[in-house]
Amino acid sequence: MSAAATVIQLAGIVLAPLLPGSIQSMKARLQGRHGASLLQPYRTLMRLWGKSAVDPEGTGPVYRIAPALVAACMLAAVAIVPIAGRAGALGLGDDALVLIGVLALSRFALAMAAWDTGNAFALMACARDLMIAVFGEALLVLAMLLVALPAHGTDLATMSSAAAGTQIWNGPAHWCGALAFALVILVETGRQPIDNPDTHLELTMIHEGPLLEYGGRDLALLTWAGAARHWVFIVLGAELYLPHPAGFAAGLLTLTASVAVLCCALAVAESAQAKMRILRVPALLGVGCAIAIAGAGMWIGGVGV
Amino acid sequence: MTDLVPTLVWLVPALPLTGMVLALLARSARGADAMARVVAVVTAAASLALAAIALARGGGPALYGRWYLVDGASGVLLAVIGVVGLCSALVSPSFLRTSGRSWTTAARSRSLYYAALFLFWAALLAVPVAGNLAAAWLIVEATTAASALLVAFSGRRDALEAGWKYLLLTTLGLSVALLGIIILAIGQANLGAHDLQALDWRSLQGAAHGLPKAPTLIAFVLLLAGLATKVGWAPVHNWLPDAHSEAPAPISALLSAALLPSVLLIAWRVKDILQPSVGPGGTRAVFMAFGLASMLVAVPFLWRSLPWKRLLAYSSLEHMGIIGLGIGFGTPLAIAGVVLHVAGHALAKSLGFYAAIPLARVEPKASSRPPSGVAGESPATATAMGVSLAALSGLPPSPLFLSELLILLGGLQAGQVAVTAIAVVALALGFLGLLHALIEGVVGEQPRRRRRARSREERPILALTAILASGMLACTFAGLLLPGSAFIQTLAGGTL
Amino acid sequence: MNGILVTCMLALALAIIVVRRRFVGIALLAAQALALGIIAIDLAGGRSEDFLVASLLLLSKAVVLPLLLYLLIRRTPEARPVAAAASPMVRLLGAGAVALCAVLLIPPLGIGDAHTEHTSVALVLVGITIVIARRPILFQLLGLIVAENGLSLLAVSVPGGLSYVVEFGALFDLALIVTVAAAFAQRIHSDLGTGDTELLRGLRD
Amino acid sequence: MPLLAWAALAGVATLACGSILAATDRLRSGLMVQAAAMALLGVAGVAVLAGGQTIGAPFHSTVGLAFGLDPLSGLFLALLSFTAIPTLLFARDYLPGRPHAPAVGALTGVFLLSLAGVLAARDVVSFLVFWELMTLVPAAAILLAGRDREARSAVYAYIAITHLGGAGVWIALLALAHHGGIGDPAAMASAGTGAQTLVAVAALIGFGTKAGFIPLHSWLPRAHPVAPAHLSALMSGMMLKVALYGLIRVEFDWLGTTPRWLGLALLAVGLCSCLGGVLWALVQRDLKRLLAYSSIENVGIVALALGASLLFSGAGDRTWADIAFAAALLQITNHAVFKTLLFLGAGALDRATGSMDLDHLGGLLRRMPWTGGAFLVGGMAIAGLPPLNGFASEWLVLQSLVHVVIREPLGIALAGALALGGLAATAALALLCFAQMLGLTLLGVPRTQRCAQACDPPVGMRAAMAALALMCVALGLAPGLLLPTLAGLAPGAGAPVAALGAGLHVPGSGSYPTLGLALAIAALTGVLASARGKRRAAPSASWACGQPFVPALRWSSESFTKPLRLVLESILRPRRTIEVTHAGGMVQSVSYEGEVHSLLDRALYEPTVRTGLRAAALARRTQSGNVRTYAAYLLGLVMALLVLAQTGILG
Repeated sequence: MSAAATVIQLAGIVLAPLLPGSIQSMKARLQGRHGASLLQPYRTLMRLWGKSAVDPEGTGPVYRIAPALVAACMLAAVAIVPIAGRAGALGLGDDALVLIGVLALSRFALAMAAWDTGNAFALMACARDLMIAVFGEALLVLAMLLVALPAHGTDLATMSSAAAGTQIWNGPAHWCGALAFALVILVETGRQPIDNPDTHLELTMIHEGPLLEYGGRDLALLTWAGAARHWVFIVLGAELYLPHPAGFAAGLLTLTASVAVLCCALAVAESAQAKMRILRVPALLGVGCAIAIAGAGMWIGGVGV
Repeated sequence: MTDLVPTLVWLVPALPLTGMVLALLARSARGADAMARVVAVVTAAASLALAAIALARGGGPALYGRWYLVDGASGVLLAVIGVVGLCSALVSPSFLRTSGRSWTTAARSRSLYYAALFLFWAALLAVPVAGNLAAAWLIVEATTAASALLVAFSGRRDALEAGWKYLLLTTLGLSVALLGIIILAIGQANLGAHDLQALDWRSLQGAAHGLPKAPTLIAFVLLLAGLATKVGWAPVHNWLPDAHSEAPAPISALLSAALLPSVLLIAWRVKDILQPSVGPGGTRAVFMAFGLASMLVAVPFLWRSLPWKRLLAYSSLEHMGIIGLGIGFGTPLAIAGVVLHVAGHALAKSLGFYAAIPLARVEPKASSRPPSGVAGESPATATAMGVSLAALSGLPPSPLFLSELLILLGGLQAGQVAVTAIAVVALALGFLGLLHALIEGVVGEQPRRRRRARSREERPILALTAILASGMLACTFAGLLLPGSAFIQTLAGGTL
Repeated sequence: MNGILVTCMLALALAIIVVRRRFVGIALLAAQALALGIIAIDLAGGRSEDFLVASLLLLSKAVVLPLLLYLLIRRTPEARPVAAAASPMVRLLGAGAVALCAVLLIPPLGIGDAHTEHTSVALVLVGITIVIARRPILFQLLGLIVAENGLSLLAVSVPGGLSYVVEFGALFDLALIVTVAAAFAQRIHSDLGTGDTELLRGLRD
Repeated sequence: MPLLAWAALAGVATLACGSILAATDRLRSGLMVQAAAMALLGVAGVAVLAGGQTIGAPFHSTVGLAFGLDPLSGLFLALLSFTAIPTLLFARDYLPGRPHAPAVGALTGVFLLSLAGVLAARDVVSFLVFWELMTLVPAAAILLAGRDREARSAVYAYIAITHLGGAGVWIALLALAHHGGIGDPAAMASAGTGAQTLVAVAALIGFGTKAGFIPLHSWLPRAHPVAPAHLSALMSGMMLKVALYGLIRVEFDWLGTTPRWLGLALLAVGLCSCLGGVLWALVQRDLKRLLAYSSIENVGIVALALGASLLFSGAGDRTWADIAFAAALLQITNHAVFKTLLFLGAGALDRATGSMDLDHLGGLLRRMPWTGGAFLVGGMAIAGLPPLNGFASEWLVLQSLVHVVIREPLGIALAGALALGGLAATAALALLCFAQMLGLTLLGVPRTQRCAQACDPPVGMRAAMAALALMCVALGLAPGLLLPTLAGLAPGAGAPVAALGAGLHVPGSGSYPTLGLALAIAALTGVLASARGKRRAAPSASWACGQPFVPALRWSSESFTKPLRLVLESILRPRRTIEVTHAGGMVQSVSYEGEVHSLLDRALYEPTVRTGLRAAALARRTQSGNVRTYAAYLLGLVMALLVLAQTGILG
């Protein structure tokens, strides 16, 4: 079983760009445009891989190593996320908190790169990203907590199987968790209303900002990393916060379905509302935290279970 | 050894008295100085010998005579008074050299100074060995007259004011104390004891159970109120900062390091002898109240940046409070702390006052403005000040650190948790003031246009610092042996 | 008859607190000492050494000290009388209240004569009150001596008499103190030009 | 007497010799002798820790000096030597040429001696002696190194606050000694709740002040920056830890039964400390002050773990109590290592550039590769990034908090949830803070001329920092080897905690395979970096909307934390002054001045001090200078005593 899970994890490395691609095309459809195809991200990656990288003046090894480190972190993250309640056999464990640490490392690497270029826009975007991450990380941990409670631990595989079945949805706790994690997905994938992925105005960029200076294979790595980030969080959301059966095969099917559902949801959400003021975001995430803590309280209090 | 005691007991006060006479006869300043040195050394030797005998007896019973009583406590006091008096006499010449005008002509003033100094010293040495309450009172009253003259020695208006306040207040206080003594005498007379022996510590102790409670209690509180004035316990301490800051530095040292504790000793003995008839609760409460009051009252004054000697005076107030607190606790640990504290405080405080002599050379306005950045001009003086203040604020390895620790432990031993906690806080608060003085005074801003001390001038104070500091260290290590020793057990059982 | 004299002593002390002129104050003190001396001699009865003490007491307190003080005021002339700290009535009432407290607060001390006991304690306290209530340096000194007189009154009325050593010693100390105090008074007067202790406020925090 | 005791004694003696040697103008050799001494002590500590036995005297409550070592003191002693040896090596090249260098070198030895003394003290007197010395010696050294107004006021605040708080230590220890509770939990358990509460509260205040818990922290960011680098390293690295040692001793070892509220109090204090510490850290411009604030944060994390451990042991959950305790000790160890490293690095940067102002540094990684590299490692470690050691302990603390929520009743669980969220936010804030610190100091282009010409320090200093950086990596790669030992140190430890080889594995967690993760990330990074290829386009200027990238466009510390300042305006209360000078209707120049004062200083400390001084001034009126008033006091006293006597209050 876990071998199969591993295979799918490795597949995830390849499949990841599908997610942003599908979201984009779906968005185009919703907005009545023809839009690019699902495979557009792959084309972009190919093109970038062919180009030569750029080193702005005054940058050093940190700038050069950063994209590789970011991509490596995302690879590790993909290898940590279990598939259909089965942990991978790549020996990186499957602990939620370790996953958070790895993501933090990638974020740090980008920030360092931004500081190395000294580019004001990159730094502005990093500052905002890190500021949002302060609240986002608290929200993420608390959301995870809501599944850790039934699973008696932070083992993602156990958590996923603890969240399986319909019984858990009787109480309000898990609903709170789902709500909180929905916000997490918005934050981490950089979707509206938090961030606008297809903006080209430097002043409004968050996740795109640090990529400004990069080109060629560096940019390819970073773009892929962005896609992998989608993969990690959408799969996690499907694993933990969408209804799914316990078995592996059935779980796999539901997983595919729920991933698709989530992508649609993201597309809809993004076309539905505008980007919010960045200084409002913390309040939103704070509300999320409150909901999560309330959920935890209800779970421990045994409300509705 | 003990057969020497009767002679020594008379010799010890007699020597300085002869010194007084010689001083009045002295013609030249140089001669007076030389005479003072010789007499001081001899006197100190005698008193230390007596102290050694007293202390060597350890837990043994006290030695009595018709007039005298020598026990462990008097041994400690004798040693302290001997050492401090010796140092004061030895630094006096350098003080007289630097001091400005005095209230008589220069020639007279020096012999007058020495005469008063030796009279004062003699009286101080007589107090701890006095075997009789009334006699002790008479001696203390005599010290008032002598020391008042010395306080006003410089003849400046402030000095006169300080001297007058000192004279008036302490005499009033002592008359209140005498009232208590007479009441005790009445009690004794009703028990059929009429002559002076009726007021011997020993016979009082023997008769304590027979004395009627109500009058004895009145006598006790009157005695304590009166002696408190002389000890400088709050709220009747007001003369103390004035007198200490205006008196010549060597005299301030004697006042603070020798006079206050020896009056305290009288109070302590009064407590011990009257406890049986008055009851332990009341006596302890009175001492603890005086102690806490003094410690707390000292705090706001220490927080102000004061002239050097005035600062030391207020710290004396605080330390007398600590000692009183320890006596009030009365448990063996506390008593060990008290003994150590008396010795350590004497050394540290006198060093501080001696440092004021070279300080006056560096900073002529030292009597009116707080010291600052002395290290720049005179490292030796700064060292002396630093050592003294650090020791006084109870920082390890000063003996006062250990003694305060012991006293506080003793307080818990006595079950006085609340009092102990308040005392800890009061100590910490007082420390803030001393700390500020320590930092600013030693390494603070350096006012411009001050003369640097020449290395020749530095030597004496440096030597004195070395001696007294090593003495303090010795006290600390001796103090580690005190708890549980037979000596302390006897003292805790009663000073007599 | 002793009772009357004792009362007189208190009355004289209260008088000292109100009078304005220093000379009168000294005179009243002398009178008080006289009363004390008579009481002492009376109480001494047949005992020779007590009689000696008493007569010495009389001599020194009623004659020598007043003379000394008189010399002092001769040498320290006041241009104009020192302003009063409070109105005479207030001072008198205050002293009276203090004396009353003494009566209330003092249990029988054991000499069998409550009147003397109370009065002597009252005298000590009134002495302190004089120091509180009077600004002139001389009157503060008088207050000191009044307190001492109160002590001697109690001392001489100790049944069987107090040890003469204590009596003499106290007397000697008093003489010493008063001499030194007189010297101070003179210095201060020559320094300030007046004997007003209100001006002695250089040392404060 | 066993060999170890001899080793320890020899260490102490050598340390003393080292101090004397340093004082007598043989500074370098003196410091090296001190290092050797610390090595001896470290050997003793490690042996005691590994062997789990105790040497020397046991704890006792009577008066009389006694010294000894048990595994817990052994751990801290080992830690002390591991951090002190590099520090001394650093000081050997750092100190010479500074004011009063010999005296400072000697005091360093005395400081180490007093730290070791606190750890080895086995009775109340010696503990308090060395406790006070530990506070005073660095103060003296600071004043020797520089006596300007700032240093003086910093030292005053330092001693004043720690001494006031220290009253708590005195009360706690005296009470313990009185009840015979030193080294004997049963005594306190029988002494009753009243005494226990007194001791617990007093110890929390006393040791908390020295450890830098908010709101008792105010001295820490003042004192650490003014000290010479190696002293600030020891103060922040070890002195705070020794305070935590005292806290652990009293609250865990000697209190007998631990009250529930204590665990919650520790959680609360820890949360305030870690959030507040990191928040104020990231608005500092002075590098050393930033590091000092981050010490507060890390101490707060330790407090969280300790609180969790208390809660678990209160609920009788031995396994998790041990794990949380181990988490605290691991965090202590890690912080000691990387905070020492960072302070030494700051010292090296200061020495090279002459400035600690973040906005006057930059571009130093390439100019000072050794210092920069070590500094980078330390910064990543303290930011809690895998696979370095900071993350390992943080992971354990997070795990214990998660299990507080899982296993405890509702109220406590909610507190745990709050703490969990707070700690997660702290981690993210630390990331922001240290990304900024490293970026401003090491990356980009140098902001001053001296930065541009900076170069690496002598070999000794480099070796010291490299060694500490290696320790960070090693502790990050193999925390699992330490975990069982640390868990075994918990008072009343239950069954030994199983570890997953080098990695960490606690019940219920999907394990944290440190080695595997590190290997994977390193290898992948290497592969991808090489895959990135050598092909380069012509180097270009970085993008600034087409205009040349002039220094005015560079980012400062203010700008990077701007979004956070705006979001947290109500807590941080930033003040800013912007001056715009016009001439002829045109803006000529704009000057911006922004600063963030500590909220607590303004809301708590300053008012308290003002009130206290005013009250004191009022009280001083009693010394009116009027002799008649004084006589009135006497009369009043006599009257009062007579009344008391008559009313029979005095018996």
